[in-house]
Amino acid sequence: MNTELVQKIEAILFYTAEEIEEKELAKILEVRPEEITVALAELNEVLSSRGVRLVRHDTAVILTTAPEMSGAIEKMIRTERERDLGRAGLETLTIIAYKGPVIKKEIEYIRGVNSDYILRNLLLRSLVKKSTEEENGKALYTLTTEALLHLGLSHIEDLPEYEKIKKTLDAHTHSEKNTDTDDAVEIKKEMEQEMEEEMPYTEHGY
Amino acid sequence: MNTELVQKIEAILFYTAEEIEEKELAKILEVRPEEITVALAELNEVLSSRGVRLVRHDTAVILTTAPEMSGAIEKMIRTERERDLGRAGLETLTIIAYKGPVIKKEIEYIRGVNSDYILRNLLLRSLVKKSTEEENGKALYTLTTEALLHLGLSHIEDLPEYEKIKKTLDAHTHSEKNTDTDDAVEIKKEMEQEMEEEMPYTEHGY
Amino acid sequence: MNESSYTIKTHVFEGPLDTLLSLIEKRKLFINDISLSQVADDYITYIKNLADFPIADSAHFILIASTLILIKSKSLLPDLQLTEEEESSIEDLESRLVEYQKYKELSRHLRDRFGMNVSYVRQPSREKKIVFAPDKNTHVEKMHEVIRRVIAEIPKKEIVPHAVIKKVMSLEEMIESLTERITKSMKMSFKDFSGLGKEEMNKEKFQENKIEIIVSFLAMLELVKQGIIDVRQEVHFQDIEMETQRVGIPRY
Repeated sequence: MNTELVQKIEAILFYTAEEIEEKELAKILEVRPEEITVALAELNEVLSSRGVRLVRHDTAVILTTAPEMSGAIEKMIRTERERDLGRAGLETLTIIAYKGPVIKKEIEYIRGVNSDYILRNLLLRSLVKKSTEEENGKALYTLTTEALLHLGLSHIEDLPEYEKIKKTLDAHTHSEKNTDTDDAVEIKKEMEQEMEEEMPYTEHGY
Repeated sequence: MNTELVQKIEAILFYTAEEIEEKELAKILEVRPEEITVALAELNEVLSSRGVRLVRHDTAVILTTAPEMSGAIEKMIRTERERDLGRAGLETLTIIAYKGPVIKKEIEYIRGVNSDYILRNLLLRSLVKKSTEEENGKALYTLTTEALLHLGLSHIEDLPEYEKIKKTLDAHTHSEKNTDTDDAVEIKKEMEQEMEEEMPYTEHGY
Repeated sequence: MNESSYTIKTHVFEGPLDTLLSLIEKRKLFINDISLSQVADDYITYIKNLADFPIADSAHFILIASTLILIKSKSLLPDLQLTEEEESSIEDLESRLVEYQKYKELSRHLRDRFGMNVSYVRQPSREKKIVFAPDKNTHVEKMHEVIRRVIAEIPKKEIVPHAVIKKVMSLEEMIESLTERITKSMKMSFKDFSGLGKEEMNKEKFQENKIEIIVSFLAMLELVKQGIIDVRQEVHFQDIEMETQRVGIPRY
C-alpha cells in the first residue's frame, strides 16, 4: 500500500477537474503504469463511502461527485435534470453502450432506420464520441465518460447486464451462426425467458 | 456522526471549487448551522490523511489540494501547459481565428461535437478569450492578442485565404438549411477537390 | 381484420423494425415466421395509413413489407418455393427483429438511469492560472491546413433521396392499377402486370424493379383477400394467372 501515491493521484485529479490518462499520471508521478493501476484501485476503495467518486472509462480516470449526491448538487445549482433523451436517443445510446465501439452502419442495421441525425445529436450532447480508432476508414462510436456520469456509473461494466450481453455478443461474432457456445445459448435462452416474463410490453413506457 | 451529511458537504465543496459560507451550506442542505459545524469537523478529520484538505476562512470553507502535494501539482500544471492541443483543440482554435467573434453554438455546429471542454482549455491557455461584446447574451470568442503575436499576424485578416474561408464558414452557419450561396458552394467544392489531391491526411498529424 | 384489432395508430414509431416489433408484441407473439405472417397485414395497413411517411426511411419500410409479403404468401400458398435469397431475407428479418428487441429491452436500463443520479465533474479549479501556452502546431500554416479540413468535413446538408422515393410505388396506386387492368382484360398474368414479362430481365434489372414486383405481388394478394380476383399458378415458377370473378362485387 502506497498511501503517498494515492494521495498524490487524488490531489492531481482534484486539481485538474478533467479526465486524465493513466499513463499520463504515471509520467507525471514518475512511477510505472502498474503502480498507478494499483493506486487507483486503492483510491477507488477509499472513496467508496465518500461524497466523491472515481470514474474510469477506457484508459482515463476522473473524480466526480458521487451519484447519490446529485440531489444536493442540483439543489445548489438549481438545475433541472436532463432526462429528455427520447426513444431514438436512448436506443442509439444503448446500442453504443453495449455493442460499442460500433460503426454507424451497424447501428442503422439494428435500428432499421437512418441514424445520422440522432448520432449528431448525441455527439453535440457529448454523450458519444468517435473513437480514435477506425474500422476500414469508418468512424467507430463509443460512449463518452460524460455519458457514464449521466448514468451515474463509475465504470461501463456497472451497466446492468453488461457482462452478460458482451458475452453473447462476443460469442456471436467469434463463432458464426449455430455454433454459439453452450454458455451463450443458455444466456440467450435465459434472456428470452426474462423477456417473456416481463411482457406485456408497454408501448408508451418511454 | 452523520455520514450522509458529511458526504453531501464534501460533494458540494468538491463541485463548487470555491469558498462557501457555513450558513449557505446549512440552507442548501436544510439543516441547522450547528449540524454543519459538527459535520465539517468530521470532514476535516476524514480528510486529514488525504490528498485534499478542508480549509476555513473565517466562516467560509473550501476544499484545496493538501500543501504536501504542491510538488505533484506543479508537475501537473506544467504537463497541462505543454500538452498538445490535439485535433479538437486546433480545430476549435482555427474556427475561432477565421470566424471569430463567434459563439460556442456555431463552433459546435461546424465541428458537429460538443466543445465545452476544449473552449475551457483554450481559455486557460490564453489562446482565445471571451470578447467584451455578446450576441444575445451569449459569449463571443476571439483570438487573444498574445495568440495573434505568436502567429506573427498584425491583423486576423492576414491569415491565409481569410476572406474566402470566413465567407464559407458564415454561409454554413448563418444561412439555414439549403440556402448556401453559390459562392460558398463553389468554395467548398474547390476545397474538397484540393483536399483530395493534397492529402492523404493523417489523423495523427497534429 | 376488423378495426378494433388495429389501434396503434397514435404511436410514433422509430422505424419499420420498431413498427413490426410492436405489432408482434401487441399480440404477445414470439418472433418467428408464423407471427410475422400474422402481422403482415397490420404492418401493411399501418404503412399505408401513415400520414407522415418518413421519407428518408421509406425504402426500409417497403423492403420489410416485401419480406413480409414473402412470408405471408408462403403461408397462404404452402407450395410456394422460395429462392435461397428469399429464404435468407426471411431469416435475416427474424434475426434483426430479435436483435432489435434485445436493444429495446436493454434501453430500459439506460432510460431508468439517465439523468437520475448524475455524477458531476468539478467546476474549473480556482487554482488554475491563465498562462499563455501555445503548442508546436500553433502556427499559420498548420491552422490554414486545419481550417480547410474542417470546411471539407462540415456535415453535408440532408439530401432527400428522391431517386429512392420515385422507385417505390405506393400500394394504393398499385392496387388501383391492378383492379383497373384486370377489369379490362378479365384475364391476365402476373408477369404482364408487374412488367416482368415486358423485356428480358437480367439480374440487374430485376434488382432495380424488385420493389415494384413485390408491391405488385402484394397488391395481388390483397385483391385475392378482398375476393376481387382469383389466382392460379399451374406450375411453380411459372406465371401466375389472375382472373376476376365478378368485378365490382367483391365476395366476402
